[in-house]
Amino acid sequence: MNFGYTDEEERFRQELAVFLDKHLTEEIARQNWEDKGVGPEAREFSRKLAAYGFLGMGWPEEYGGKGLPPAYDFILLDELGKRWGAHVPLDVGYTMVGHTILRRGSEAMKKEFLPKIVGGEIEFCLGYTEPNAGSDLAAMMMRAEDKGDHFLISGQKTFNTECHYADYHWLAARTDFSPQGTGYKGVSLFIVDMDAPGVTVRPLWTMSGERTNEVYYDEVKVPRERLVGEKNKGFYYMMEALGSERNQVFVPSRLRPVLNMLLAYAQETRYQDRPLSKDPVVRRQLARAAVELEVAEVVADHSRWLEALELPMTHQPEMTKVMVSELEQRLVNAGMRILGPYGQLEEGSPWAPLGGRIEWYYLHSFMTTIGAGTSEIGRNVIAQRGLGLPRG
Amino acid sequence: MNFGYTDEEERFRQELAVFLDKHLTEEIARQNWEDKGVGPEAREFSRKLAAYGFLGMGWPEEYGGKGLPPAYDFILLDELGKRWGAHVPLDVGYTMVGHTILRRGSEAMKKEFLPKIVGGEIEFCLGYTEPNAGSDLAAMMMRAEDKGDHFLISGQKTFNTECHYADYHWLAARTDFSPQGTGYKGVSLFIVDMDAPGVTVRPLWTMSGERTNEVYYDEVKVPRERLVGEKNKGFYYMMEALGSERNQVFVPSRLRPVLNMLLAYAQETRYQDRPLSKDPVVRRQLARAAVELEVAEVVADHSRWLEALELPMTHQPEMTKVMVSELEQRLVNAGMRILGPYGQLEEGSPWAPLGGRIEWYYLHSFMTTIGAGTSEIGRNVIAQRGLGLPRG
Amino acid sequence: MDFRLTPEQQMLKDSARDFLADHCSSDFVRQMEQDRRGFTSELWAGMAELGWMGLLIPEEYGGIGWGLTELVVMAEEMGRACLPGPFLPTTLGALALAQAGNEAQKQEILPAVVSGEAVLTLAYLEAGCAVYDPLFQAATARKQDGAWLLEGGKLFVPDAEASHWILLCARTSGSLRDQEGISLFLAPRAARGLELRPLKTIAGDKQFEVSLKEVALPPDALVGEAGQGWPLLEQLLMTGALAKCGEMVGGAAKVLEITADYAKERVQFGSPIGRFQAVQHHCANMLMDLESSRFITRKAAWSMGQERPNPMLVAAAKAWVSEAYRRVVSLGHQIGAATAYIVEHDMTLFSRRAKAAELAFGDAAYHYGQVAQRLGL
Amino acid sequence: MDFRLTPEQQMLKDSARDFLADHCSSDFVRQMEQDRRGFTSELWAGMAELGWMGLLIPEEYGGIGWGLTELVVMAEEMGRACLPGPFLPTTLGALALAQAGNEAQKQEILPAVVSGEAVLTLAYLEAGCAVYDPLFQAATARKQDGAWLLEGGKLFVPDAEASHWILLCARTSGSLRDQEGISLFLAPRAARGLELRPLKTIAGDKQFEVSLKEVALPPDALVGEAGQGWPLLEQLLMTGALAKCGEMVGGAAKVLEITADYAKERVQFGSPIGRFQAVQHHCANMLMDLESSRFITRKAAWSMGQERPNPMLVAAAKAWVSEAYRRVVSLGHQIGAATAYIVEHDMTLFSRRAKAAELAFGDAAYHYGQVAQRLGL
Repeated sequence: MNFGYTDEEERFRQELAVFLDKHLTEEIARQNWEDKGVGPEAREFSRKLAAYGFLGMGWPEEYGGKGLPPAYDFILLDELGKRWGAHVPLDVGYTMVGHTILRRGSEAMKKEFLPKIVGGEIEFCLGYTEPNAGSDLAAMMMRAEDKGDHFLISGQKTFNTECHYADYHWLAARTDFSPQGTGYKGVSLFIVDMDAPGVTVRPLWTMSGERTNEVYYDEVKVPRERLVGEKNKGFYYMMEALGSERNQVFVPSRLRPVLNMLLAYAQETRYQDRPLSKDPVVRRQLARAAVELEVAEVVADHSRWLEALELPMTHQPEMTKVMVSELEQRLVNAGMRILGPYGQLEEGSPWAPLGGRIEWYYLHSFMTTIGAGTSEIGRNVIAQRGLGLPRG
Repeated sequence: MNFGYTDEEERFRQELAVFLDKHLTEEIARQNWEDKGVGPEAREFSRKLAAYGFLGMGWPEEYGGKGLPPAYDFILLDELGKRWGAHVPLDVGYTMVGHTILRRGSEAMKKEFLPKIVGGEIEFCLGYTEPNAGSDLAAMMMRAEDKGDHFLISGQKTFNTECHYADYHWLAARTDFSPQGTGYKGVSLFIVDMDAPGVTVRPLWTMSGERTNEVYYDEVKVPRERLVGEKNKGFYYMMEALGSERNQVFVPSRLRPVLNMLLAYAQETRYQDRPLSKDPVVRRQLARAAVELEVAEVVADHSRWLEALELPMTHQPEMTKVMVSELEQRLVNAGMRILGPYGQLEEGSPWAPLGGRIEWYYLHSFMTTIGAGTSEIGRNVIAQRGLGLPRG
Repeated sequence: MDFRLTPEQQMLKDSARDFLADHCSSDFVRQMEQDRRGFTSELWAGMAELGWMGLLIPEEYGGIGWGLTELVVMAEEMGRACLPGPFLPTTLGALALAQAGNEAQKQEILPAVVSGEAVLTLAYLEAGCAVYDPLFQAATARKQDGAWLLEGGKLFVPDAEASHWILLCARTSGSLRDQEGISLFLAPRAARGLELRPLKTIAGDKQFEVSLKEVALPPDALVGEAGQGWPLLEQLLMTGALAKCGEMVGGAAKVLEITADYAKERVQFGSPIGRFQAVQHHCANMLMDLESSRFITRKAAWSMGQERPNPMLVAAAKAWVSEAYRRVVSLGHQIGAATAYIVEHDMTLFSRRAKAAELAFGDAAYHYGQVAQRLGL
Repeated sequence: MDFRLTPEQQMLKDSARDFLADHCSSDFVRQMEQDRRGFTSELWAGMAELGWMGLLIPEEYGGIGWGLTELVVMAEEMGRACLPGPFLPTTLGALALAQAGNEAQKQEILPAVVSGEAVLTLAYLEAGCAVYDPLFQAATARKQDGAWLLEGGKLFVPDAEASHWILLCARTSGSLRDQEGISLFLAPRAARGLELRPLKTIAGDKQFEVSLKEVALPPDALVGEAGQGWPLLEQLLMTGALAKCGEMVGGAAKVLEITADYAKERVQFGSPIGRFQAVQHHCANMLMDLESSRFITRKAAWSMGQERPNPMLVAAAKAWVSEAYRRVVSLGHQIGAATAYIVEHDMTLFSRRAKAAELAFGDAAYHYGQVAQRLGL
């Protein structure tokens, strides 16, 4: 049993820390953190991350990586998270899509995309959710007709979050319209240029100010080479990638700066001649949050470790997802309680405490137990895969 | 809008309070409170309650009651509850069965049973649950064969709680064995003498020391006159009675003495030179419990008021049930937290605080969200009846 | 015991619902968040026409002279519609004058409130205090040359800019957090030395910081007796807390309607999601929170009108409803999922206001503290 | 990072499970609750034969000299089987001697512990203290005529009657709750003036009140230096807390097994109840609590063996696992319903022990306090 890092890993972490403290500005962090849209600064930062050798540690050398264990990529995510960097700047490609290309893409596809992903140069956006296919993704209706050398795609996606700045759409669409092709069968995955004729992106703004999108396809021609893997196997690829995606996206360390901010606030803010940190109720709230964060970290570590060793993952990434997302809500609620009436003040307001970040996080936190799958579906998965309870 | 009591009701309450302070000893209260079994003292107390005119206020005069509104019976339950009296001593007859006899029984049955119920002389026990019919009561298998002037009944009941001291079993059994008689159809209700030949009662002891029972029927002959209402309508009668039963059994005032005990403990117990009641965490816990109790009381009052005015009750009694039972768990958990290491000491142990009652209540509280229907089924009912959500 | 509204209360409620359906759509509410003043003169005039601002004002000054029960019933409708604007601050200001103002103040201002001409607000919290604590009164008022000179600042003052008069709390004696020595003053918004700075808030409501630099007020600006303002302030804050509870109940009712409708309509996995047990249980929890909130709020309001009022019920209601409403909006978002998280969706109006209402007139922490105190702890 | 047990640890765990399956059935556990001593010599001898009591004892005194990681792995098995008897008190007593005892104490007692001849316990809590607080040491020890005279009382002392030796905490200087001045003494259970009174507890375990009336101990009864016992006591309590966490993890694992099996078998409404979403969600919550408890416990134990140990993890583990296990047994009862609430059902063994374990070595409240302190609050 060993819950620590190797000396090499620790060295990597320290070098990375020095780099990030210098180059990861608040502006860049916030472009990711608030999903406001990655701008030129973050793209620049992304290329620098790669140039300094901090990207691609866990990727095969032939596609621009270093062929090391995945632990390094997790360290990268942790260190970014501790500094308000929600993830690597171009994260859909790096933490999600890229792995499926590596597993399932043709050699040509790998050669075309992986080096740019590993080099922090291109970004993807996920094209899964549709108006009538949310929790029930297998109900998707987007049509991709096989025309031989290309597919002709029409339909609508929604809540596709990075599409206004991504270079490519990682699109799931139905390619089998026969009675056998219903549900999770008959779905294929495509890589679509975001500027392909017929693709329209319309903004949707969330309560906490993030932008997400509706994406419309009107007879979009997608070359056959952009079909990922085999036709009609797309849903399997999506599911196969899910565990790893959870591991990479639900990173407990992202909550460290929130906790630290609140700890400092409680120590520095006085009421009735003593710091709030001496109020037993405040102490209890912060201690509980700290404990939950420790717990979430070791739970996430376990799931990542399974992934790194290519051991079977069943319910573990889902457990990480549910726990981290719900912890975020509890932590932010504790924060709002500690801030009292000041909690309602937004960034930019006189008297807004902690730069209004807790207020923003509060609004944001309604989404954490919904996005990328609800806690309800998550618990079904945990019970069914983790304990063998019968499917409903 | 009026949340108070009339002058007459208040006068009744005060007279009752004087009576109870004098006659409701701890011994009697505990026979009910802990379901240890009603003994001669409680039966004596029951008769006295009737003799002094505190029983039967809400019952028709022709059957020994006073023909007043049901509010008086609720006041009786509240005042008993405040004094650790879980309910009237012979409560299954008085608060549950009696009302169905009044609604559905034959005139002969009413004349035979109601005056004795109202007079606090006889007790019933419920015979619903079977080993394979718990939450799913309609799955019951107990067979009652119609032999013309009598029914011949065989089968097994379980968790029938008052059967070791009740005079009569209020038995639900299947009387239609045809394909049409499955589920909730084809069930009838009977009144069975507990000493009828062929009835065997075996004890089951619970974790908190209450006794409940398995009851076996081996070709028990039950006269046709003891069939309640119409044959095969029993399940409807059971359901029809459910709201009122919830109103009478889930009485928030029973938690008042628990809260008061904890308030006194926190005020009298010192740590680091100040009473526990000055610890902000303890204050919060107790204040929250007090608030929840106020809330539960007004929720229960609403449901009782609907019953009293014979307005339609849909989800309200279920809401009372779920809220009161879960409040009990939270209150007792708060109590255990306040008692710290002393909470584990049982009645009779050196150093057991508050007579060990919190420890007992803690063990007991595991049952409150199960007994008489689980919180899970309860929430289904609330969502379906209260909001019209579709049945699962 | 009778849980029903009286016919008069029911009529009041029905007419409020009708009026707000016509004049306070959710688009209007969204628009008003962007508006500097936060409400329109048309809306305000319409409310005045229906007599709303006179609800608690005695008949002799043109009001209806009703009580807290009616206030919370009305507030439910306002919360349901997310009504913007200074109804509650004005009502509290008017209540202060009606209770403790001198005859001239009453004569001048109360009829103007009823007619919709005068907008009032109440300024009592301060920036120096890290938690909600109305006893924390550091702003001072001292007599000089026959006038009152006020110095200090106030925070979280609703609708200050739209107000014609501000009821200012200031200390005329005693130390910080003493009940003794708190006084209320009626100041024209345009008084010299009184400056406003707008705050940006989660609910998009119009709250302000008010700074007081040698604000000179005439002797008769004092409302009630000098130094004896605490009982009045306490009563105003209980009234405010009850009204907020009412608003939250109305909001919760609407959120549950939106949510239950969605659960019945939204199909996933071949079935309305309202058939899934997890969704049913969420909805059941919402219904329990809603109805319990409504009952405890109404009971607390009713109690305050009785011979022997029970102020603990007010604290209990504010503590309970503040937390219950937060749970309701959380579950509403959970069931409404991504769709309900988009700014155009009405859920986002309610969930942001739920936080504001939770904090107004004391959050749950404050009111649990009040309950503990009243329990003798 | 490696979450796997080493082959040695796995072997230890497997053999413990086998042994306990054979020698510690739930019927036996129920029987031992009624037994005055609470365990049998046969069981104890069997455990000694497997070397359990020597787990933390250095090899030079006959032990295995393993660490906390192995202790928590073993404790999981013990918790799973609800193993009664003085394993943990004996282990902690032996650890105290191994760490701070003089050579004679070690030589005399440690090998006897390993062989199963000596049973030890630790007495440190006191009746005068309303909450769990190991700093509260009012019992005194003073030197008189070359001997130590102990006076006072101890509470919640496990297995005192079955013990041959009791490690007594007493104050040799300083004031109540000072770290300075706490000393540990090794007293024979039969010492004159040392009296026991059994407590009745929720778990049916064997806890005692120990009263000390002029208990005279020889000078070399002191364990470690006079007045410097706190760091040792703190270490023992962290070890105890970790072992309890391990027990709770094992108990939770068994409770979840029982519950999931039941959910798969029990049919209501024509379907195994494990198909209902509410039951699935309860089970998912149990699994999350179980696995998170296991990981944080093992990590905390591992950390304490590292060059730079992180004691906050121990407090975090005890706080988390204490509450998580309570949630697990509550859900176990909720799903097991009436059937699981009958004394013959094994659930009742676990739910009663969950409370005892939650309270042992500090409840969640205490450990949250520890965490807050270590966070610098």
